[in-house]
Amino acid sequence: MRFSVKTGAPLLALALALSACGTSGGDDEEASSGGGEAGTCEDVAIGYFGALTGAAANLGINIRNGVQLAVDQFNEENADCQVSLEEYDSAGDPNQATGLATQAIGDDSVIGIVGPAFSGESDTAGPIFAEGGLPTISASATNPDLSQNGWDTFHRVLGNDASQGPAAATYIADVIKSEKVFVVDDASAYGAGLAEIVEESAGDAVVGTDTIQTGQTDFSATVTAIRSSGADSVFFGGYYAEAGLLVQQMRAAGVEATFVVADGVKDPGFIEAAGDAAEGTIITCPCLPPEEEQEFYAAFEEAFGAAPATYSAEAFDAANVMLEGILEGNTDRESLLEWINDYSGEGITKTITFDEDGEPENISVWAYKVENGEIVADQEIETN
Amino acid sequence: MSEIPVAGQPATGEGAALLSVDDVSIQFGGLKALDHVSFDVREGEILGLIGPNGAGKTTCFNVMTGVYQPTSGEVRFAGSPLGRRKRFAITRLGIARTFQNIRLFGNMTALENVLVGADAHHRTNVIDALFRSPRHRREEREGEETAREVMKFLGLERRADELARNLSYGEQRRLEIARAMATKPRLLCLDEPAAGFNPAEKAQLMDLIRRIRDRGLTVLLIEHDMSLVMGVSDRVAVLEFGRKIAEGVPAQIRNDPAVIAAYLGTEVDDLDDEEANL
Amino acid sequence: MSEPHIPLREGSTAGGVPASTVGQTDDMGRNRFGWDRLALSRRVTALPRPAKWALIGLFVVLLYLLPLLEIPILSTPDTDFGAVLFTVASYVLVALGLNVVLGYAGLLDLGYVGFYAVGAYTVAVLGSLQAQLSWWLLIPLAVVITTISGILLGAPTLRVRGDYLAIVTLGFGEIIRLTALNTEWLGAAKGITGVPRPPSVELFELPHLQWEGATAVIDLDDKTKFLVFGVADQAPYYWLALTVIFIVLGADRMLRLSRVGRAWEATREDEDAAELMGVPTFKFKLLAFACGAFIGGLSGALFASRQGFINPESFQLLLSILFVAAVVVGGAGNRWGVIMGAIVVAYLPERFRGFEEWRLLVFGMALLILANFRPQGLIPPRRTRRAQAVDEQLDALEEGTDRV
Amino acid sequence: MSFLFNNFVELTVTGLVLGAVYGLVALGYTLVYGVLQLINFAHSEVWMFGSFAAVWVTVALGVAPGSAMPVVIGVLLLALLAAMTVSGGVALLLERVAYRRLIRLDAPKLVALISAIGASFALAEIMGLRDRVAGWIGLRDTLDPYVRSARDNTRFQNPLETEGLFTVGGYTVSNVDVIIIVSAVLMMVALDQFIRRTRTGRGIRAVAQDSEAAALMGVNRNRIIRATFLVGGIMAGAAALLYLMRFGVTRWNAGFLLGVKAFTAAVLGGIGNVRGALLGGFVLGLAENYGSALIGSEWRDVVAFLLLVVILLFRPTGLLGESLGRARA
Repeated sequence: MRFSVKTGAPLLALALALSACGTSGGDDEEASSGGGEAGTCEDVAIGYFGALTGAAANLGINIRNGVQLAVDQFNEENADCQVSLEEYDSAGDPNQATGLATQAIGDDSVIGIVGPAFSGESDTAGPIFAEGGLPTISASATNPDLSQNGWDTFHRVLGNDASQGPAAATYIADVIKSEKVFVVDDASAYGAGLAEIVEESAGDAVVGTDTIQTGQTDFSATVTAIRSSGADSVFFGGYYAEAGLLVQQMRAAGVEATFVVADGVKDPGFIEAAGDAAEGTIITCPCLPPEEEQEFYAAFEEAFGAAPATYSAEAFDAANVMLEGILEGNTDRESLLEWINDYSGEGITKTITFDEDGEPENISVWAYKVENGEIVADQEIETN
Repeated sequence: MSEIPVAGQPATGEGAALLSVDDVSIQFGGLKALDHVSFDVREGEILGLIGPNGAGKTTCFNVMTGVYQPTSGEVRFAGSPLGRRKRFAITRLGIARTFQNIRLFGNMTALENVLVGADAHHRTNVIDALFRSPRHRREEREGEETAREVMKFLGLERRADELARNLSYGEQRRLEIARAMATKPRLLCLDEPAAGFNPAEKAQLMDLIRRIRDRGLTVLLIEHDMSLVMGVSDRVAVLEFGRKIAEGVPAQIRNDPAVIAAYLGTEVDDLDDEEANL
Repeated sequence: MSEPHIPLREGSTAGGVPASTVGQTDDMGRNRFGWDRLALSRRVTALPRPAKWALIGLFVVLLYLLPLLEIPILSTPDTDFGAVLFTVASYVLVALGLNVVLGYAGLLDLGYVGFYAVGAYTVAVLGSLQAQLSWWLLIPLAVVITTISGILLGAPTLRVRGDYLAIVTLGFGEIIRLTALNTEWLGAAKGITGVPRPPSVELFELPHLQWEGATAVIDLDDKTKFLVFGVADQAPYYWLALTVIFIVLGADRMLRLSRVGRAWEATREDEDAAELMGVPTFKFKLLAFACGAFIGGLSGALFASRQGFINPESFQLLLSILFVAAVVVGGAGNRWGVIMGAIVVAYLPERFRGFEEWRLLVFGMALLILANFRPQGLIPPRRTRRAQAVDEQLDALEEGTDRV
Repeated sequence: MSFLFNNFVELTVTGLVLGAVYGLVALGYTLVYGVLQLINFAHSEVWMFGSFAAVWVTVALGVAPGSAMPVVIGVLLLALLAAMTVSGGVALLLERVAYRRLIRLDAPKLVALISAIGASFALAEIMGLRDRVAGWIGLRDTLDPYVRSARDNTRFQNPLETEGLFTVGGYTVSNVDVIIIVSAVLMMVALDQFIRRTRTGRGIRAVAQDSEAAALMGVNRNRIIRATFLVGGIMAGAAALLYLMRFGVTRWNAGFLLGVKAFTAAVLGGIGNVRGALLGGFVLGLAENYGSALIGSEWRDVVAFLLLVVILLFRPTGLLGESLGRARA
């Protein structure tokens, strides 16, 4: 943003500055440089839909940053096709999502949405996007039911709980060779759904279950239950904040069981919260450990001053699917939707193609391990 | 107030007992606040209840109005025991009271305060109010008539739309009486109505109490101020340390050695006035 | 008088009045009476009846047209205006209900969201998850069940006195949410989808306005179907909620000016004295709770049928606190005040989405500032204003200076 | 049921540890309520700021676990001092910004509650936006270790390593368990003595009994109110460090739930009652643990709140009754 503005135009400058703050895109520059030549790319935006404020803000910001990075890289490479990013901050609240989704379908320049981030807001926003024909790709909503609502605009780039849950159970049984599994969940739609599937898949090996609440910090009763069950592995369905606290309290109480968690915990915040207690934790994730990751990692770190966190890479992939489509000239919703439905390409997390429900077709679930304070790839989990 | 018959002149003698306190004791922890107290309030009389501070006068009031349950003994009103009746039910039976420290509904207007009293016998419920039923309209009309009449009687008619807490001290005292009278009681209990009054106001109050009695109400009066009690009461009962130590017409009480001993020569009146003026 | 903007003007001048009248009068009573029916209010009252009704009618029509007019300053630039209007309307409804409990009867209920939740869950559970009842049946059912739950919760809770009530109601609000969260039969964390929407009757289409600077153009591409309760168009839901608000306002007025309203107020002012004046205070407190629950449940039921989906996340403790804030910020005890408060709490954060992350910080500070510099509420009850005027007069006399 | 009995000692000790933290935070609620009859809703943020102060001290000193004992003790004492100072300071700020004007105006209690709620939102958000604030004043990079991941959990690197001390009923009681429970009791006793014996303490009691009479007797009410906030804040600061020693992380919005629980504990014990606060904390902590053990952790808050309702129905002024606060007629 330039501040060497001639006198006489301060008001205009202020207005520009304000709107630039609002959308954080290259929209204005393009407009002021008298676009027009860009032709097909004029006035095209993709949206990020999810929490940026409120209790779930950190997960949302991870995703937004992934999208932001993709858009910035795209705009840098394609000077004649500038795409702007619209943010729809739902605070993860299904109620706010309704108005924002309605707003999004009313804005003709927005032709694709990365999101909604969570399953709950997807439930209210999904039908609205379907009605407006606005294609969406979620980088994080894993509730299996979402793809079964008949919303033809719905897609996601990560495996749902139904694919990840059995993989986690397989790993626990075949690799850890655990005979006694204790299953804990955080009563969230994501965590409880996942835990239920793991519980079913693990069958008789389950020696106990408990449910905690998100936001809770004292898990002493749960830790006591784990210990007295004699479990040699603990599966936790939930997000990294509670996972960090739980594993730390387990270790402090002398519980040595292997801690197994899913993609909601694949975040530096987990290690930050758990410290040394995180060592040896197994994290399953329906995402490949790709070679490109290094490049993505570096670019992300440079742009946002922090390592990519949960779902950042998925968001980057989701945005790139749309951006490629825009570059190919699909600058309205209908053609972009078609583009996404037919898409096939290499993302940094997986090879991306969608089945007719909008689910990713190639789901490979990998196990990661925390070693020396880093989350590193362990092995691919065979699922059948 | 046409429903309340204007009774004949004072029954200094043998009226029927309207309220009987029968061998009532009440105990708080180790403290006996009332110890086997018995007395009657007779229909149509003004009974003064006096005693030094902490003698149990207000406790006695609280037992009569259902605030406390007696540990033993019972209170009968118009022949039937109060038992474990709720406070509002006792008010509906016909006992109303004022408070030693004024307890008006400060943020309601004077008229509304009195209307709350008049509502004691009303039956309007949510449905009536929502649909403005005939019952609602009848009770509103009747309540307002009662309230305005009582306020006029107490000289408050011009203050009807003031907030209670904006009235002067004397007006607030009278408004408390108006509110109590609007419940159409047979027995009106006044808890130190003269507290904080100067002699001229006290004289007016004495006159007022007599006029209330003349409307057919029985009055039970708790007072510190001996001259006022002696001047207005038909009979007087004296409490000390939770026990009744004397009962009789003012002249008897004035010469009762136990009463004199209780007050032990202190010039109660003067002392009271000073306290009140603080 | 049923125009919200009238008392607003009246309230907004309240600060300056006492000072200007202190010197003029020795009859405070009459003066206060005069002050009470101020300027615009008096002028409107003085208008001939037909003119008054026409004015009120015009205002009501304007309220209904809001989502179509999309007036630039009012409209929310970053989210759908119709949806915001619905949210505001449901907050207004909730605030009116809580005002009965908190403003009239003086009971601090920090768990009011519980009733909202019961209303919403009744519609969702019986309309989608466990049964598929008709919407026409669901709404009365939701209201009845919420009212009953209000009585069931109130019966033990209201025996607890004063401030203890706050924490106990807060507890019950949380118990309701946690029960929904942990009970499979109620949808647990996943929530409930496919909540029935109100039945639609398509009568005609209404175009929206589009604004180019200060000029409005009728936008024929953007039309609302009257009266279709669809997925994307939020205006019909707003109209439904607004209509319910008008009905509730009428009922509120009827109750307020009756034995019931007086009994509530007397209980709020001095519970013991009220009881001794023949008010069965427990019964009336319970009644206030039931009335509050009724309105809260109705609001929750509308919310669920607009949303189509509910989950326990929508009924956080924080929401109860926002509801209380709406009532107090607006002026507890004054129905126009609490409406203003609800608008502040629900509308401002949506209108000023541009603040992004700073939004909640600004909101917190706004609450702090409002509470400190407008402690009587945006539109305090008329009686509070009057009493305050007297207090200020007295202060001014004592200090020998006029305080504004 | 057998699970509860088999692990009774463990559930009891961990419940008491949690209860000690609740109790110390509850003291702040109880003191302010006793003196002003106001629910100091923002007290949870006083605690939260203290917890960050303690974290920042350890970050600044960068002491690794397993250092020599004198170093460990020194660091912990410094962290304690920082937490108490910051919490006390925030409490005073709160009194100044959210309460003083309203107290002077004798505004309705509800308004003070809203004022406190607003202050609570603002304080929590400031902490959640601390990276932005740092950027704003141009110190984002300098302050990075203190402000990064502002919306996320922040870990407290406890210089004291957890060690088992002795084993009872199958549970090894750790040094941290003992430190927390003993310090909480000591702090409570010290506060109790302070209120009984010192001039300020007598002033607090006098104002709590009858504010106007106290003023007539020459007690400076405003000074006493400030002292009350300060003392409550200091206790919250101590609670913050103890909390971190046990749970290891804090967060911008961690205060809210803890505050609700602590307030529940204060009411449970009898609000306005200093001893009641700690007792209420212990009872609540135990109830949560036993309840979780009996019917599952998802119901722990339900158990806690039901216990509160039941106790208030049978003892309307809490377990020990109101003592600081006046008995209202």
